[in-house]
Amino acid sequence: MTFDARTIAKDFPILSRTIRDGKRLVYLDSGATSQKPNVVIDAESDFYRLHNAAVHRGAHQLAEEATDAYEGARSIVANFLNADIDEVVFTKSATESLNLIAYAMGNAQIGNRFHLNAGDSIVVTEMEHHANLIPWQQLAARTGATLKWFTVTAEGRLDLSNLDSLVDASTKVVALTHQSNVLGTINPLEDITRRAHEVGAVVVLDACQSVPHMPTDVKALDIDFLAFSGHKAVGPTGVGIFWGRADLLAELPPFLTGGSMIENVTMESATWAPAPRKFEAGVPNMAQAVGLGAALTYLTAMGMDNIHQHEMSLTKYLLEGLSVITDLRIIGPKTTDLRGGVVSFTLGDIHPHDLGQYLDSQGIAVRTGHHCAWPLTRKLGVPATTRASVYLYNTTDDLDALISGVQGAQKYFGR
Amino acid sequence: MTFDARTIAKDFPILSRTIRDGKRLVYLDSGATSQKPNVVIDAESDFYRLHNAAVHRGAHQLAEEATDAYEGARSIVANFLNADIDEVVFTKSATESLNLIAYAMGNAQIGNRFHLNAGDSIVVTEMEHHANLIPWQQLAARTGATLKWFTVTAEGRLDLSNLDSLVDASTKVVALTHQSNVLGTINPLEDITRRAHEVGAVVVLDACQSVPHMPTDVKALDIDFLAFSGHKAVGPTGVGIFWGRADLLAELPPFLTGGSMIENVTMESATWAPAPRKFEAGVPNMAQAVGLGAALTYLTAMGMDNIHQHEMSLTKYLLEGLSVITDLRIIGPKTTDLRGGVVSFTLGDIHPHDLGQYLDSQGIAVRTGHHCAWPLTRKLGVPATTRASVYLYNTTDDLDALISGVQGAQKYFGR
Amino acid sequence: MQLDNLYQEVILDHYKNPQHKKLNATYDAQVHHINPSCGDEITLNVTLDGDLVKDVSWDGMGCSISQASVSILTDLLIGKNLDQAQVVADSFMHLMQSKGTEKGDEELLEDAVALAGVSQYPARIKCALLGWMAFKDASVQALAKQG
Amino acid sequence: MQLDNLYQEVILDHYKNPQHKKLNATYDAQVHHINPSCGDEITLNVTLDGDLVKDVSWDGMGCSISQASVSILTDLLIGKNLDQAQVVADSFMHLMQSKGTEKGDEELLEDAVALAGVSQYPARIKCALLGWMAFKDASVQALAKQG
Ligand SMILES: Cc1ncc(COP(=O)(O)O)c(C=O)c1O
Ligand SMILES: Cc1ncc(COP(=O)(O)O)c(C=O)c1O
Repeated sequence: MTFDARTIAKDFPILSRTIRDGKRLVYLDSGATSQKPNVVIDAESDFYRLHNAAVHRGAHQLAEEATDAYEGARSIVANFLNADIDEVVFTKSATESLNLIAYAMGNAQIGNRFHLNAGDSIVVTEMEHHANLIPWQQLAARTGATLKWFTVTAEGRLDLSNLDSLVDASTKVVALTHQSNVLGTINPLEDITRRAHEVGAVVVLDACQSVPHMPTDVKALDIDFLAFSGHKAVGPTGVGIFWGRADLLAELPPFLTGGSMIENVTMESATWAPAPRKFEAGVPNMAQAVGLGAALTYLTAMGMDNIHQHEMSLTKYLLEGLSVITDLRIIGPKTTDLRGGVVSFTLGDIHPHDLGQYLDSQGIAVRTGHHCAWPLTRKLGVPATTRASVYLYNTTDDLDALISGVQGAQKYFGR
Repeated sequence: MTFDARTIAKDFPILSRTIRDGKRLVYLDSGATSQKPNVVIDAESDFYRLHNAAVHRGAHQLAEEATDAYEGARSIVANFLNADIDEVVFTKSATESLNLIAYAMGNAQIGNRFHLNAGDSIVVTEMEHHANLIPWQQLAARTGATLKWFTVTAEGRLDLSNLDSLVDASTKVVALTHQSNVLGTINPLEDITRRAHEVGAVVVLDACQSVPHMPTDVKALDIDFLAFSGHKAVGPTGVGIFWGRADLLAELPPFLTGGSMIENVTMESATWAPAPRKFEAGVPNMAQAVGLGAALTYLTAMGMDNIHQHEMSLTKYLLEGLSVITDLRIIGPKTTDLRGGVVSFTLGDIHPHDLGQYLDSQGIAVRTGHHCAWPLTRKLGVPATTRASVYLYNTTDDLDALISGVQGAQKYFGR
Repeated sequence: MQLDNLYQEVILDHYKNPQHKKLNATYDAQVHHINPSCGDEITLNVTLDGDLVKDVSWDGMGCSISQASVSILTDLLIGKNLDQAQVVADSFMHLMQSKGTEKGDEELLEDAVALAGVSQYPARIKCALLGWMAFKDASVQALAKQG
Repeated sequence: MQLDNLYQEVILDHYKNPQHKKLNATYDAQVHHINPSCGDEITLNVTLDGDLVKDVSWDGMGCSISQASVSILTDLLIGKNLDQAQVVADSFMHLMQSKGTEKGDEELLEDAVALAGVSQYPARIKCALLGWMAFKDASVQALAKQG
């Protein structure tokens, strides 16, 4: 099969709707959330129409079918990540996944390898999304551990020059993003995972912006935990993934407690089921898990390598197209070297909010602001940027629209 | 409009499918999860097909529409509960809602009214679902507070005789279910809320089994917090509600942290947006919230009073029908006085699991086991029961099928 | 085009030539407000003379709507007493919530009626209100200081 | 009807007349296992003589499948040595996972082939395995005690 974004776009019903007085929708905000193909929408609906029942809890046929569908989705996710099936936990979002690991570590008692106290440190980076920063701030505050971070260079790369001093014997966890949702920067992980494991720390990867866009192999990455959101990977809203190495999940205390995650319960106390059940309290987001399964199956059919290549060529096209616009400044790497299809920029004195509004009037959807990475945008001296982000359904037509939209905005606000 | 369950059942596509070699589906497991009407399934699909975008985050038209849909759903929920709009928090489930309040209290610092320590107590009941028991066990363990509970009488009622001694000056929170998911018992709240407020405690109501089945007015109930799950109220999976009184939500620390719930963020620390945003970190379960809005709109159109009356008459019919079966023992109140449409029973020596399996072979879906209320079933000496639960789409035909199914099982296993 | 309702000439003028955008060294109250969703920030100083708004000065960064709105505010409110200022602020708030159905009282709101178009863009209303919220906060603080 | 595959006569017989369902007062190892999803519980005692399974006794409550399965287990495994018991247990496990495609080796599994139908009911497999898991656990413990 040859990869054709124009054909692919037809699978996504929203892409044929119009915006503001009949303009074609040019959707360049997949970094915030992706659109959904019919197969995903139908997978959710079909679950409700045909198989809906509480999983793991009933002896009746619907419950069996629902359980099959739900566990089938888990095995799709496991295959997609090259993980073992029992290592895959369904959450509501990457945000929950990251809170899960931070809170679960906070629940670890003395003697548990995840237990933290005053002498310990947690290492993050200056380019984290709030979802991979604040949970660690809070964990540090609760346990007395120290929060440290890698800084970001003016080019938008991690400064790893102090890797060996920053990640030291006190480090219990290194949590970082695989790809920055502001800069597009892809972080090289090898040195970091090597150093982290050398000192006995675990590596938590925020893969929100990478899993949807490139092949992911958790074993090859040599990481310990990973989080991503379904809604950014052509999947439904309301579902995310928390993955962890089996031996670590066995030792990690639970986070949410309640039904279905227990082994035994008395009025006084409870014991836990093995992973992944230990981490899935309550009737789960079954239809959304099934929808995510359909999403990853769809992405696999399109080919994650193809998707990545397609996005790389779009990114190159966009970087080149934007580079000729006066007063336009790319925030982040200027080449496609170790970067993904998220492109942030500023445009002279035109505030991103105004630029975004003008683009919207042309049917072009981008995101403006600090992109939930406020410490980063502040550090770079650009409290707000305009961000275009591409996905498998985008074409150079979309980018041409953006480029001329930006030029149109310069005229419009230059009057 | 007259209330006609047969007509209503046509709105639920799954109810016209067949089970095990062409048997009509008799769904009597709504206590575990309810089925979904077309309007709910379509509301979710339409969101994806037409309006999907990250809420609160974009200046473009889709983001505006998504925000309108999401906030519109919030106002539907608020109206449904007679709550103020900013008091309604979307979670993934009741389980998350109950963990939210327990963890948030655990996050409260000294000086905050929710702060707990060794001298304090938490009061629950022996009839709680694990979701409203284990989070409090864990909070007690984390803070040193003492967990206490109301016991349950042989008739399946709360023993409130020691109300004034159990709920005393040390009590910080009283958490209990509105309706037992095992017994059907509806707990009278007036004395409990009065006493709790007298001693300065807050009342957390697990309304999973009541909100879907009867009119709910949080102001009239005089409670402080409430939790329920969308999936039990003809809504989508993956969405729940946490409601709290505005003044209390203002003081309650956040639970999940990340994007969109902040006021300001630096590398070192963060401050919080006002409620409900403070409690909704990350891109929310937008399509599911919209689906829940459609569900509550549907229930409102059917009439919560009608639904309640319909279920009461079904329950009466069922209790009477079951009462003539030899060896059948109802676990819970034997009349419709202060009880809902959840009916648990045992059947001589036939184990619930076997009975459930036989009923399944007849197309009848019930639940068997401890129903995630293990301390209760143990206390009552019935480690497992068979549970039938009714909803607006059930008819006396369904109950006739159950009753003759139970008799059939007696024959089958009596051979 | 509909966008012109939002970006009226007056607004772009104020954006390019913001009024009183230089913090006065002396003031009765200083506040710092933030728009958490887009990162816009404003620092605003208020000086009262009894119940007279003697001076408002500010600094900050933000979109044309937020910057123009505070610039217009300074022109409008300096020299009014607090009661009058409240009437103006209420009227402006009302206009912002009108979802495009109102044009605004030009007598009262003067240049601020140019912001009427904002009410059709829900995501932008908080931009337009940033300075007004800051003024409200600062004037309450300044008044409290008088005792 | 399909249900008859699940509830074969042999199973109901064992349910009504469970074998060795009375905990022997002496044992090398005692374990208590639970099925957390339905609340079934079993206590199981194992006595070894070298590597010979000398005695297995149990008590517990549960559905006909779980009770019959452990009852059948006692008949099957008492008197076998641990290696043989392992072969039987592996074969039984394999049968349970066969999704209805296999009938089971009657030579080896004897009455336990009556449980073949369970493999078509995924929710019931853990019922059938409860006693077998308990036996595995207990025999490992008993063996460890021999040093
Ligand atoms: C009384 C009660 N509380 C809490 C829950 C937990 O709800 P969920 O599993 O949807 O989070 C349930 C249902 O499972 C319930 O019946
Ligand atoms: C890098 C990164 N991390 C975390 C998140 C949080 O994901 P969600 O809001 O879906 O939980 C996002 C997206 O918002 C992101 O881009």
